Amino acid sequence: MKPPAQKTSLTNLLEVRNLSIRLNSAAGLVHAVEDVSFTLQEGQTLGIVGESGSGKSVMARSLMNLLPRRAIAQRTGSVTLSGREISDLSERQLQHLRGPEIAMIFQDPMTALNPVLTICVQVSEPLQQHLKMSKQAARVRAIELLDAVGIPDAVNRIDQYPHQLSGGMRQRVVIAIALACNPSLLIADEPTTALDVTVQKQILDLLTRLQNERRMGMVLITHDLGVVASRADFIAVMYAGRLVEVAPANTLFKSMQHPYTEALFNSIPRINDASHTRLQAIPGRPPQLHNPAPGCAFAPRCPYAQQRCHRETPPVVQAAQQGHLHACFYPVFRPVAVGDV
Amino acid sequence: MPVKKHPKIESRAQNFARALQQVFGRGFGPGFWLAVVWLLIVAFCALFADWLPVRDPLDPVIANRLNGPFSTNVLGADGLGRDIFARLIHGARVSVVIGLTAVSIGMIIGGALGIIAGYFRGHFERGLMAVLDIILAFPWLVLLLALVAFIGQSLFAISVAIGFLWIPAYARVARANTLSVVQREYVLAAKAMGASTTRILIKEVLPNVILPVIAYGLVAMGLVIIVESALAFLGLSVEAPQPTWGGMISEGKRHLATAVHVALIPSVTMFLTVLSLNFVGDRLRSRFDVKESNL
Amino acid sequence: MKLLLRKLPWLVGTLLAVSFFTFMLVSLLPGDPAVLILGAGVSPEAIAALRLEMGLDRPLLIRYLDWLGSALTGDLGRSPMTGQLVMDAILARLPVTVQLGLMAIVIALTFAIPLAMLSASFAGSKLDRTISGIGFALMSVPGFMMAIFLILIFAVTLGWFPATGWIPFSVSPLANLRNALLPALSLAMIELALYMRLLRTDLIDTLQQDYITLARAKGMPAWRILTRHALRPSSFSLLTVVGLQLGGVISGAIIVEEIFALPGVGRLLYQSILQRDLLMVQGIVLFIATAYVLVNFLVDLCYSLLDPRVRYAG
Amino acid sequence: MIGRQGILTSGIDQFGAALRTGLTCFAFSLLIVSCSPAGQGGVGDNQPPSDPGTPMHGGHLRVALEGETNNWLPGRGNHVAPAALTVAMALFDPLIRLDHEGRFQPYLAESLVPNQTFDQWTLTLRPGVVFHDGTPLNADAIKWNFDNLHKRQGSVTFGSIRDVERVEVLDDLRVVYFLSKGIVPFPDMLTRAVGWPVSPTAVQRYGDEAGLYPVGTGPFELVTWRRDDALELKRNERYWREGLPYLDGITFRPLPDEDARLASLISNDMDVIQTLRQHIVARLRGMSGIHLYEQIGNSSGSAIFNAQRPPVDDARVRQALAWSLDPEVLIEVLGGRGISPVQTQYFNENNVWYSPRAATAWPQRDQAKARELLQSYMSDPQRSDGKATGEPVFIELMCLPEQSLIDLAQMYQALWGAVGFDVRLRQVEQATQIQSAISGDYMVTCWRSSNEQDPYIIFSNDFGPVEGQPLNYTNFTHPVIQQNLEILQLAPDFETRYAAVEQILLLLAEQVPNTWTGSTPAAVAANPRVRNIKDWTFPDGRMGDGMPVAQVSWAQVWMLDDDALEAERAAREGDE
Repeated sequence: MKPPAQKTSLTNLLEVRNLSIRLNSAAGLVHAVEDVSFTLQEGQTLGIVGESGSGKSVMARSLMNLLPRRAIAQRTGSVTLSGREISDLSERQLQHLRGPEIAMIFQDPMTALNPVLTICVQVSEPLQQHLKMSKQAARVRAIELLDAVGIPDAVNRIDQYPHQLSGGMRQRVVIAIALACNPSLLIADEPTTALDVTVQKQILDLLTRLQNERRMGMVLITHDLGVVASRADFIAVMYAGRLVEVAPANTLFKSMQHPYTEALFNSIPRINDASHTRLQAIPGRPPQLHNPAPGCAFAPRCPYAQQRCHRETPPVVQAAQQGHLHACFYPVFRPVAVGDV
Repeated sequence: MPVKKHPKIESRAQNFARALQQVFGRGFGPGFWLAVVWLLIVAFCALFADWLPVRDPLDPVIANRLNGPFSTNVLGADGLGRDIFARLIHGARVSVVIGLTAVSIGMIIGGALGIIAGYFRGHFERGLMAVLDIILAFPWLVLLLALVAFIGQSLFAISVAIGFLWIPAYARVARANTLSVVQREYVLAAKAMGASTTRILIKEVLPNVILPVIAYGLVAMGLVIIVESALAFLGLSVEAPQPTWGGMISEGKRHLATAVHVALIPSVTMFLTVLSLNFVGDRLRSRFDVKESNL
Repeated sequence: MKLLLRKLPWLVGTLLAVSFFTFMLVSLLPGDPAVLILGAGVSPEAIAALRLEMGLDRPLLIRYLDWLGSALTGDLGRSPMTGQLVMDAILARLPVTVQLGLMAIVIALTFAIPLAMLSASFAGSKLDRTISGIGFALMSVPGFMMAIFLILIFAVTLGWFPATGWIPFSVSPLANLRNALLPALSLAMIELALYMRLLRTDLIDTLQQDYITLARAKGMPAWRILTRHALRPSSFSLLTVVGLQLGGVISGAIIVEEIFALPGVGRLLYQSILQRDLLMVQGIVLFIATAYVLVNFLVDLCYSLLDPRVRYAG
Repeated sequence: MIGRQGILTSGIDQFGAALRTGLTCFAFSLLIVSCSPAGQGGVGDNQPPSDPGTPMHGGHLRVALEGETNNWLPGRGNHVAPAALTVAMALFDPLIRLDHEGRFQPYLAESLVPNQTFDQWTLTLRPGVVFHDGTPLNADAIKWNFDNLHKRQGSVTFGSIRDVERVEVLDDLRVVYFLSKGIVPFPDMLTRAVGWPVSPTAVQRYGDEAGLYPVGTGPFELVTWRRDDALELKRNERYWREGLPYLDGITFRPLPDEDARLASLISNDMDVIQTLRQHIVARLRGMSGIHLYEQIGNSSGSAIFNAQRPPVDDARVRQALAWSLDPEVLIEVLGGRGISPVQTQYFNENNVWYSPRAATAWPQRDQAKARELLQSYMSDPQRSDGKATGEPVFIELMCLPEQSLIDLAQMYQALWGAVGFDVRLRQVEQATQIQSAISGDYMVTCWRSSNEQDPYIIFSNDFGPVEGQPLNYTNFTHPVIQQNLEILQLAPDFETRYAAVEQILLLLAEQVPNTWTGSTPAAVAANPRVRNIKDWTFPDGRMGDGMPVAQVSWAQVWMLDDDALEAERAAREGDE
C-alpha cells in the first residue's frame, strides 16, 4: 500500500463521470448502471464489490466499450482513459487501445479461451497484432509470459489446447494474454469466482505481484468483500447499478456508512468466530434491474429504511472523511459532528 | 395425496404457462402476424372450400381454355378451361390435409420414439438412432417413389408416404428435447417423489417436448408442401382431377410459354404459403431454442 | 486411428443393414421386370422363360445373399434391360452427379459462409434481416421450379448458358462448367439457404461466448475474430448437416438431371425405377446409401480436425 | 443480460425481404416469358423450301429426341418408340420400306418374291453390301439374325414373327422365309426391327454388351454412346448407296422434357428436334427462323376398353362412352384447336385404307344418344356389372402420369361425367400399365396406337383370338373381323382388301372397343440450314413415305455451310 501523498501527484488514469447504461432485454429496459462516477490513478487498485446482478460486469465491459452495440439502449456520462473519451472512439481506434492500454481478465477461465486454438495462438495473437512481432518472436515472448504467470513447463504447454489445462492454469493463461502488451490498466472481472479456494489466493497474489511490478492501474471486481479488503486502495460498493459507497479501503472498514456495506461485511465468514455462529445472510432478494421503483433500491431489504427511503433516491454525499462518499439518508456510522473534522 | 413441491422448483403448470406466454407474448413483429393471417386464410379456404362461392374446380369450360386473369375467370382458366381460383382454393385443402397428416404421422410416431429413446436411453436409443441413420442414408425421393408404388396415389396414401419420411427428423427433435428436459430439476424431483414412469412421461416430459415439436411442425409442413409438389412434378402425387398446388404447377408447365399464369399463380400461392410456414415456424422455434443442428 | 478401429464394426453393421434394406425395398416394388423387358405383346410362356432366366423365381432371401455376395466383389450384376454392367453404368455416370453435387455444395458454401458471417455480425440489423429474408425465399421455392425459372431466364431468354446437355470435363473444361452451372445452381439454392441459416444461428451463439469477448478485449480486428475465432467453433453443425444433406442432394439431382437432361446417376436411377430395372435400381441405391454412410463416417472423423477436444478425447 | 430479442423483433423486414426477393424473381420470369420468342404469335415463316436445293456434303448434325432406347440390338431393344425408330434409320437399313403410295418396296434387299400360296418368300440381297465392321451382308447373316435375335424365347420381336417358322439359305445372297400360313402382307414384317440386319460377328464379339455397340449396314456408324447423354455417329464410308450419306456425322441426344428440347433448338444448342406432342407442334407453328416439317401419321391417342370387364363388356356402355366424347375438345386439351384432324378410325384421311363411310359411322358428339344408351343399360335388369337397375355406372380410367395424358384423362372424365357416368381416374406408371393391359386387369386405359403397318398385321394383332394373341389388349373379337382377316391375309388385290378393311372399320365404329382423339402429328423442326428431312428416295428414285412418326431418313439429309446459306439468302433477296 502506497502512502497517500504519493497518489495525489499522479495523473488520472481512468475517470468515470455520471455513467449510466440502459440495456435492451426481452423483459424491457434494464437499468444496468446508474450514475456511476469514480477515478483511478496509475498503480492504484479499485475494488468494486456487489452481489451478482448488481451491474458490475456491465460496467466493467463498458469501460472498454465491449458491450454489443445493439444491446445498449442508452448510454450517458463519460469514461476517459488517460484523458481520452472512450465513447468518442471508433471501433478501429478502440482496437488499438485494447491490449496495449487496457486489458481485461474474465470471470470464467473455462469459457474465456477459444477451445479450437492453441495457447500459443491465443497468447501471441495480440503481440503480433499490436506490437507487430513476427510469429517466431511472438512465440518466444508468449513462453516468457506464461513463465511469468507461473505456468510450469511453458515451452511444452504452449502448444496445447485449453481443454488440456486445469482451471487455475487457464486463468493464468488469460492473465498472460491480458498482460501481453503491457497495458496500463487491467480490469479483472471476478477473476477467481470460478476457481477452487486454494487456487483463488494464488491467482490473486499473482495479480497483486504483477500489478506492483508493472505499476498498472487495476479495477478488481468481486462479490467478496474479503477479497478486496487487503488488496485494493479504494473500495466501491455497488448495488442495483449504483455505487452506494466509495471510500479508501482502510477508511471503509473503519466507518461503514451504507447499510448494504454493513450487510456485506457481516456476511464474510471470520476465522475467529465461534463455530456454529450463524452467518448473517442479507434478507430478501436482489432487486430486478428493469423498471426500478423510485426510492433507494436497497430500501426493501434495509433494516433501517424509513418512509423517505421508499420515495426518494438518496443522493451521493460526502461523509466525514476525505474521499468517503455514500448514498444513504440514514448512514450507519454517524460522525459526531461535521464541524469536528 | 397431492405431491408437495419444493417452492424453488418451478411447477410443471407454471412452466407450461410461461411457455404459452412466450409463444403468444409480444416481440413477434408485424411480419409474423402477416404470415399468420395468410396461413389462416389458407386454412379457412381448405376448411370451407365446398361452401365458398367459387366455381366448380372440376368443370372444364373449354371455351375459357387458358384465358388470362380478370377475363372470364378471376385468376384465369387452365389448360382444360377450369377456374384457377376455384382450383387454388380446393388445392389448399389437399396441401393442408397432406401437410397436417404427414406432419402428424411424423410427429406422433417419430415424437413417441424420440421421447422413449431420450427418456430410457440404453439399447433402445442406440438401436433407434442406428435405424434412423439407415433410413436417412436413402435419398428421400427414392423412398417416396417406392412407398407411392406400394400404397398407391390416394390423398391418404401420399400423406402417409410423406409422413413416413418425417419420422427420423421428429425422433431426433423429440429425443434432443427429452434429453434436456429429463435432466431438469422438476423431473428429477418428480422421480425422487416416486412418480411412475408413465406419469412422468405424460405429465412432465410431454408438455415440455410438445411445443418445440409443434413449432418445428410448421417448418416441416412447408417442406411437405414442397415435397408434394416435387412428386406432382414427376406425376406421382394425388390422382387427378383432385386439384393440388403442385399438380397445378406441373399442369401449367406445359403452357409456360403461352399462358404463364397457369403455372405462375399456383407457384406464387405455394411460395407465399411455404414462406409463411417457414417464417412462423422459425419464429416459434427460436422461442424454444430448437437448434436446426438437432434435426 | 483408434477411433477408426472402434467405429469400424458399427460401420460394417450399418452397411449390411443398408444393403438388406435396399434389396427388400427394390424387390418388393410392384411391376414385373420380365414383362417390361419384353414389352407389350408377348406370350405368358415367354415371360415365364425370362423370369426363370433372370432368377426371379427363387426365394427372396437366397436372391439377397447371392446379390450381396457378388456385390462384395464389386459385381452388381448386369442389367437385363440394357445389357450394361450395373457397376459400369454407375461409374460412367458418377462423374456427372458427383460434379453436380460438389459444385452445388461448393456454391452453397461460398455464398452461405460469407452471408452468414455478415448476417451474424450485424444480427438484428436491416442487412441481417434482408439476408435472412433471401434465405427464407430460397427455402420456399421447390428445386424444380428454380430449375425451370433458371432455364427460362438464363438459357432461353438471355442465352448465356445452354438449357440442356452435358459435355464431359475431359472434353472441354470450360464447356463442361458452362453446362453444369445452371443445374448446380438450382440444386445449390435450397442448400445455400439451409447452410446460411444454420451457420448464422451458430455464429450468433458463438459470438456471445466469453472467448469472443476476450478476443475483442485483446484488440483483435473484427474480421479476424469472425474468421479465426468464431467460424471454426461454429461450423460443427454445418459440417454435420452438409453430410446429412447428401441424401437431399441426390434426391434433388434426380429431378434436376431429369429437367436438364444430364447423364447422371440420379436420372439413371429414376428411369430404372420406372422401367423396373431392379438390378440397376438396387445397385444404384446401394451405391448411394453406402456413399452416404461413408461420407457421414468421414464427417465424424472430420470433427477431430476441427475440434481438438474430440481429437484428444478419442 | 445481452438482449437477443433484437434478432427476434420486427420480423416484418425479414418476411418482407423474403417476399420481395421471391416476387421479384417471379415478376422477372413473367417478363421474360412474355417476351420469349416462343410466344404464340400466329403462323411463323417456317415452311421449308419446296425445292431443297443442291445437296452438299459435310457437316455435323445435332439432333434432340424425346427419348432413347434401352438397347440398340434389334430383337433385344424396344424399337417401337419414335425416338428409337429414327435413330435406327441412321444405324440400320430396313430390308423393305414403304413408298409414297403405301406399297412395300425392297430397300436394302434387292427383291422379295412370294410363292403362289404366299407362305414362302424368297429374299434376294444386293451384292457387295457390308456391315460397319466389314462383315459382308449375305444369306448366312440374315439367317443368323433371324435365328439368334428374333426367333427365340425372350426376344422382343418373337411375337410379331410367330407365323414365320424358319429361314433357309438358298445361296450366298438368297434366303427363303417359310411361313406357317400364307400371308400377303408379309413384307411388312421386314420393315421393322426384324428386317434390320446386324453384323453377326459383332454381336458374337460383344456378347452381353452387343446392345451397346450396334453394327448395322446403315449410313452412319457408332463412335460412342453415352447413355442418356449422347449417341455419336460418323459417316459410314462403305455405305452401299453411292454418294450417301451427305453428313459427316450426327449426334443424337435424348431430351425428354418437351420445353427443354424446344429451348435447345431456340438457343441453337441443337440443329434438329423431334416431337409428337400437339402443344409443342402448336408452338412450333408460330415460330419463325426454323423449318418445320410435319406429317400426320396413322397413330393416335386413344382410350381402349377391356371387352371382358363389366360394364364395358356391354356394347351399349362402350357406345355411350364413345357418343359422349367430343374429339375437338380432346384435341384442344392436347394442344389447341385444329392442331390435328379428328381421328375416326385406324387410318387418317391421307391413307390408302381410309374409309369415308367408317368416318361417318364413327360415334361422336351426341350426348342425347349417349344418355339414351346409358339409360338402356342402367335400366336393364340383366346389366352386366351386377348392380341394381338405376344405379350409376362406374368407370375406372387408367392413365400414365404424363401431363398431357393426365389432362386428357381429366377431360374424358368430365365428358363422361356429363352424361351420367361415375368416373374414377387411376394413375399408374408405365410398368404397371403394360402389365395390367397384358393381363387384362383394367377397365379403360389411355393408350397410344401406332397404325403404320399393314391392316392385316394391325387387325390380327389387335383383335386376334383372345387366347392366342397377347396383343389383343381389348379382348374384343368378332366373327366379322375373323372373316375379313382371312380375306386380308390371302387376297392380293387392293380392291378386295380395301372392302375387307372397310367392313372391319364399320364394325369397330358400331362396337367401339376403343375410341380415338386426334391423329398424332409428327413434327421435326430444324435449323434452316438443314435440308431434305422428309423427301427421301429409293435407290431407283421412287419417293419414300416421308417421315412417319418423325422417323427421318438421315442418309439423305444435308446441311448448308455458311457460304451456301449466305448465297441462298442473297439470291432470295435478289428475287425480291
